[in-house]
Amino acid sequence: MQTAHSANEANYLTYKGKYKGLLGWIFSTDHKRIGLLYLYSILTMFSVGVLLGLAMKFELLAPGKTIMEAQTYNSAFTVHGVIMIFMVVIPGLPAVFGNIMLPIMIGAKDVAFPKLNLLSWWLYVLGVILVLAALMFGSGAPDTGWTFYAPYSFKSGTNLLPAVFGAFVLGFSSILTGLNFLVTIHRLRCPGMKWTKMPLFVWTLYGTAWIQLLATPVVGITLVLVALERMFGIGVFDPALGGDPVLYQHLFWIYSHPAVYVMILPAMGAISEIIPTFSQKQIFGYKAIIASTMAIAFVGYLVWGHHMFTAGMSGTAQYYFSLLTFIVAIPSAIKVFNWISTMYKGSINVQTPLYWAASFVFVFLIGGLSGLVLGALATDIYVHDTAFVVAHFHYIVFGGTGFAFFAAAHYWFPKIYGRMYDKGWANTGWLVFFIGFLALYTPMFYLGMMGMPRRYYDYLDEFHSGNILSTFGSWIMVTGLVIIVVNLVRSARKGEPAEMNPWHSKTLEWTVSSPPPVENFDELPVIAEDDGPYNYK
Amino acid sequence: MYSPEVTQASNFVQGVDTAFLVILGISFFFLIVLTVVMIYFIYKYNRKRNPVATQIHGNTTLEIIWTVVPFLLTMVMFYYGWAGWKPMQKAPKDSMEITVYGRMWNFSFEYENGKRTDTLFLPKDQPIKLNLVAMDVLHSLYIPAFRVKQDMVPGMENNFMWFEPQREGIFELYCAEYCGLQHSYMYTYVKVMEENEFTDWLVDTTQVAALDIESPTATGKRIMQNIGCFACHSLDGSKLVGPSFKGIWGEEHTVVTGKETRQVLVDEEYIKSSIYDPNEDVVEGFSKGLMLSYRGQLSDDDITNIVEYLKTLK
Amino acid sequence: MSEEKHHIVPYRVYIIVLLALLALTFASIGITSIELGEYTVAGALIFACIKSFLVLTYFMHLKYDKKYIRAMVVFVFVIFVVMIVITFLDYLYR
Amino acid sequence: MENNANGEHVHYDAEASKIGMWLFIFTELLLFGGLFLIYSVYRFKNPEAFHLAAEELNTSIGALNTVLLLISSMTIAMSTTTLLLKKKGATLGLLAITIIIGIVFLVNKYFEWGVKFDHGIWPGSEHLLNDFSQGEILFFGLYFVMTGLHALHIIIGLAIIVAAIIRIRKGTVHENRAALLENAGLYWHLVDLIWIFLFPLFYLIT
Ligand code: HEA
Ligand code: HEA
Ligand code: HEC
Ligand code: CUA
Ligand SMILES: [Cu+2]
Repeated sequence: MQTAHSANEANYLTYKGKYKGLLGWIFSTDHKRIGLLYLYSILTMFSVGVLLGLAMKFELLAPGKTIMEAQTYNSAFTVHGVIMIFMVVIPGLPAVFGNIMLPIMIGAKDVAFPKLNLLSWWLYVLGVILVLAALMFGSGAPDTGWTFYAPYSFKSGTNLLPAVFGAFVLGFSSILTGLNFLVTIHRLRCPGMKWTKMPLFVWTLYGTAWIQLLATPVVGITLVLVALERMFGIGVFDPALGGDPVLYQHLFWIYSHPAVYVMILPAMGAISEIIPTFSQKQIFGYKAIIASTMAIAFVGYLVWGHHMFTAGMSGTAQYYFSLLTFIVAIPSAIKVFNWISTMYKGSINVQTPLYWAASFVFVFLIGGLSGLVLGALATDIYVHDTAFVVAHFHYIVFGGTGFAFFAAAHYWFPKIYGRMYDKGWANTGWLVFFIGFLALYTPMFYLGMMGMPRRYYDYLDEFHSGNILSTFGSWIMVTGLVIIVVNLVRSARKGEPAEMNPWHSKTLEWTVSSPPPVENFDELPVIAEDDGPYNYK
Repeated sequence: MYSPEVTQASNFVQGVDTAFLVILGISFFFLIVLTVVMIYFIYKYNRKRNPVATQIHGNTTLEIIWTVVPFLLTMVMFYYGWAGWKPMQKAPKDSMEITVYGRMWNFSFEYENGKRTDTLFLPKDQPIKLNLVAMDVLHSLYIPAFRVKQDMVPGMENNFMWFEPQREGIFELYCAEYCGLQHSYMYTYVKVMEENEFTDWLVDTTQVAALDIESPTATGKRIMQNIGCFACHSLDGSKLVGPSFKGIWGEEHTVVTGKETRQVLVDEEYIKSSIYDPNEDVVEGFSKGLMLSYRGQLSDDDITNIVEYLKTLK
Repeated sequence: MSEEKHHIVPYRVYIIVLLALLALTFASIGITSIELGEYTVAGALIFACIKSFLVLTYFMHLKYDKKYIRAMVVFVFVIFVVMIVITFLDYLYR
Repeated sequence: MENNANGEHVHYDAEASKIGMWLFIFTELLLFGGLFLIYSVYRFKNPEAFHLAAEELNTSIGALNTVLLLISSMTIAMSTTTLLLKKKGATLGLLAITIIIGIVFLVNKYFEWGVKFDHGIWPGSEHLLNDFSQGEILFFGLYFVMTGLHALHIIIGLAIIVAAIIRIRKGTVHENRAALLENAGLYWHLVDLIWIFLFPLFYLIT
């Protein structure tokens, strides 16, 4: 894959093993190569998702039919949601940067079960193929929304089975990644790497892995039941046979709410690495951030019902879920405060990753605070299932996870490829992207407050102006994306060779050469008593 | 919707809007302060101005403060959210009850005296309780101006919502839960009238009388409009979710019964069975399970009228 | 790390546990055949819980394993119970 | 590990594979956990119907299967002890017994389901849909899904045990490298654990 590389000893990119060429990648059990496999496959799926997003926005440019039929639109947001959630942001940071960096950051040579790691990627690919098969063959792409709500998901005439099954396989892949990380963190920390010396990114991966492990099987079995319902009519969620559609929603959100923390926790971890590095300063409140990570992971299990305030739950349950939703917001607040305090009296080196990190904090604030509007009972009744929710989760999923992903990509890029990107283009890309983002999603808050329901193919004239702005925003943003990606791809091949530690960071991955050698460390590192991941002197 | 003309359209507007203001107020405060502080730090402690960082490990007092203060604030927000929502839970005893049927993809409203409409007509200043009945899949009844929304769940008992309209006018009513192909067309209007105007409308016998003298054809068409057949069946030959009604009478249709395919003649009996047991004979090229039985909603007389109307569609 | 020391559980322990499990099984069949009304469910579940406790501690060696594994198992069961309790906040008060 | 430069095997870490197995068991527990959640909700909503439907099930077969699984759990637990005491023959014998019991369990299950099918009860069958109440339909839906999934786990468990037997005979699993056998044991106990709850919930609460 990598051609010209001047490093004299073999690094993981140039190393030649039993297999040659492409096979040397797709059969490699090296965690770094697997990480890159994930990166490329996730980016491929991501572009499909983006194209669908753009198509939807184009359709909404004007009321009535613009470019597609209602059926196409309904399939578009379903497939867009499934791809973005199950194939992009859930595996995103853990499977890409977690895989590449986690073992190095804790001073290990690989993850605990390298073969299982490769299997996870293969399962990911299998899941992707199954979902794509649902699009191309049979009776049309699924049109149920990514939530597969019963009973419509039994009624829809579209090709749902492979999609549901694909989502199940993707869930399994995610479970195996989580399991692998947990064992790795428990067993393979290098000597002296106590729990309280682990980098925060590793801590967030640890919390994330628990969620993946314990929440995913619930949605797994739920999806299996939907499939069985469609095949045999077992009646479990079918109101005609006595089933309760609301119970389906409970089970779905028991997983899918914790899943949103699977998306955001590693993102927060990446930000917790970047801010101290570019401030050249000890992270503020290391233990508080760890505690908040674990608190989010745990309390996140208890609040799923806030997606169901209008679903017909009992008043008691609504009261309770709303209350806990507010509790889960507090650890996130703690993190934000600690990040900002870390910058206080730092020596801030303003580089591309810091732009991304700072804009992450900004969009995460908007996304998170709008989550509070949704968590309150009275206001959620009003804006539930409107464009407001769509704005909330794009701000936080894609503003949060997406921005953190780009922050991490620009931060670790020199380590991963051993080359530096063009900083000017990287900053330009960020700026265009950021402006586009604001223009794309801010109007949706307004539209939601005006009462425009989501998943609407067509809308009344009164919502026109907001939608025009939003569609323009999508075009600006995609321009930014193209700049960023082109810059990174070019730099990965032709950029200046990068130093070992260009940002003067203190975590272990910066103590190995760029790109890292095959075995990561010749000799396992030993962490001294007064050493630590953020010990800037 | 937040335009000044429609404020106070129902008794819940006040509570919901207060919650909005409180939460948005706190949110904007934090958003602005934190963003400004962050940008200021990046500027002030820039490497050029501050070449050496001062190492600070943390501060327990601060940690406690910024745990407790947001906690208290969230409880305030929770309180307002709760206060605006609480009254929605229980309908007053003297509410006027209206049954709402939601099906793919239209609403119909049935009043206590049996009158059925496809638009919701309401008297001002009178508590209204809507009993929600979903015929096929989930729908959600959403009237933004009244700040109310409730999912309509098939098979659920005691599925209701209530409110008291407090302003005359015409408001939008949407289906807010995704329900398939024409979800975005599943909307209608609410018309709020003065009490006596409404009573006149409700007992308006001229319409009922007109029904009797009018031809069954016209009656059939009205019934079909009110109950929403045209969401799925067109009159002009175009294929929607179901087959078009154009020229349907007396045609030979290919249907699938169980596993076998056979030809049927569209006659009175076939139409009746198509309405009562739509999934017995499924027209070739269409999916089973979309059209659901109207047994209990349409009487035999209604169907006779529908048939008369269908006969005229050449 | 390869020379972990195993706790070798004597056969006797296994046999006693099996006998206890069988006894509990028959006891629970016995107790549910009496009409206890609502308590039947509770009774049967209590027996099942005791049985699973035995299986976990002895057959699955939790008693002899490191503490944190035990903590994890407890944590998982707690999460599961909490999940059920919360769901019932809906169904009990509907 | 083919790609590791020094070509050395991953070092053997029994603790790691044990945690790995436990974590896997946790996901399995929650997989069934979801079903138990559904069961408890529907039972709560349809107490009479569940009561009635449970009478259709044959408590004796259920009890027999419980006893079988418990015994097999003991035999596989003992096989670790024998392995550590270096009694390879006894280990293989105990594992063989476990497998036989597992198969007998499946045969019983086969007949039990067969009887239901003969009575015209299977998911979506005419008889079930026309002559039973909604609660009973739910009961049987859950019954088939949960016992079916459990049977699937028995089959997987059997496969793991067979793998352990092969490895023991080849000598790659021995007293110093017992992880595979221990994990097979853990998995088999999980299957037992789930049955311990399935049995009272479906057969006893009548
Ligand atoms: C990365 C994913 C992610 C994250 C992290 C969150 C975080 C939060 N979400 Fe979001 N959410 C989604 C992804 C996410 N969400 C998705 C995908 C949906 C839609 C699913 C669908 O229907 O398709 C959704 C929907 C959703 C709903 C349902 C809306 C509806 O359908 O009606 C609700 C309701 O409560 C909600 C609330 C919250 C809250 C309170 C948080 C909190 O965790 C946020 C906490 C953060 C902050 C609060 C900001 C930082 C705090 C401060 C700066 C201090 C000041 C704060 C205080 C004073 C408290 N979200
Ligand atoms: C991660 C999640 C994610 C992302 C990135 C996006 C990206 C986009 N989304 Fe999103 N969207 C969802 C998740 C996401 N969406 C979900 C869950 C739904 C609900 C579906 C449902 O209702 O069932 C939804 C629904 C949804 C709708 C609403 C449909 C409706 O209710 O009617 C619309 C409308 O225009 C829309 C538009 C867009 C556009 C224009 C983009 C994009 O084109 C924007 C372009 C993006 C970029 C230029 C780059 C972003 C970069 C990153 C995210 C980092 C990359 C990370 C890795 C590679 C790991 N989306
Ligand atoms: C949700 C969509 C939907 C609604 C609403 C609906 N139908 Fe249908 N209808 C269908 C579909 C799909 C078919 C074809 C499959 C079948 O026969 O069941 C169909 C078939 C029919 C047929 C047979 C047509 C033929 O060409 O043989 C008749 C007659 C009919 N419907 C009448 C009605 C009447 C009258 C109403 C209103 C009272 C109505 N339908 C409402 C979806 C709908
Ligand atoms: Cu009905 Cu959406
Ligand atoms: Cu949530």
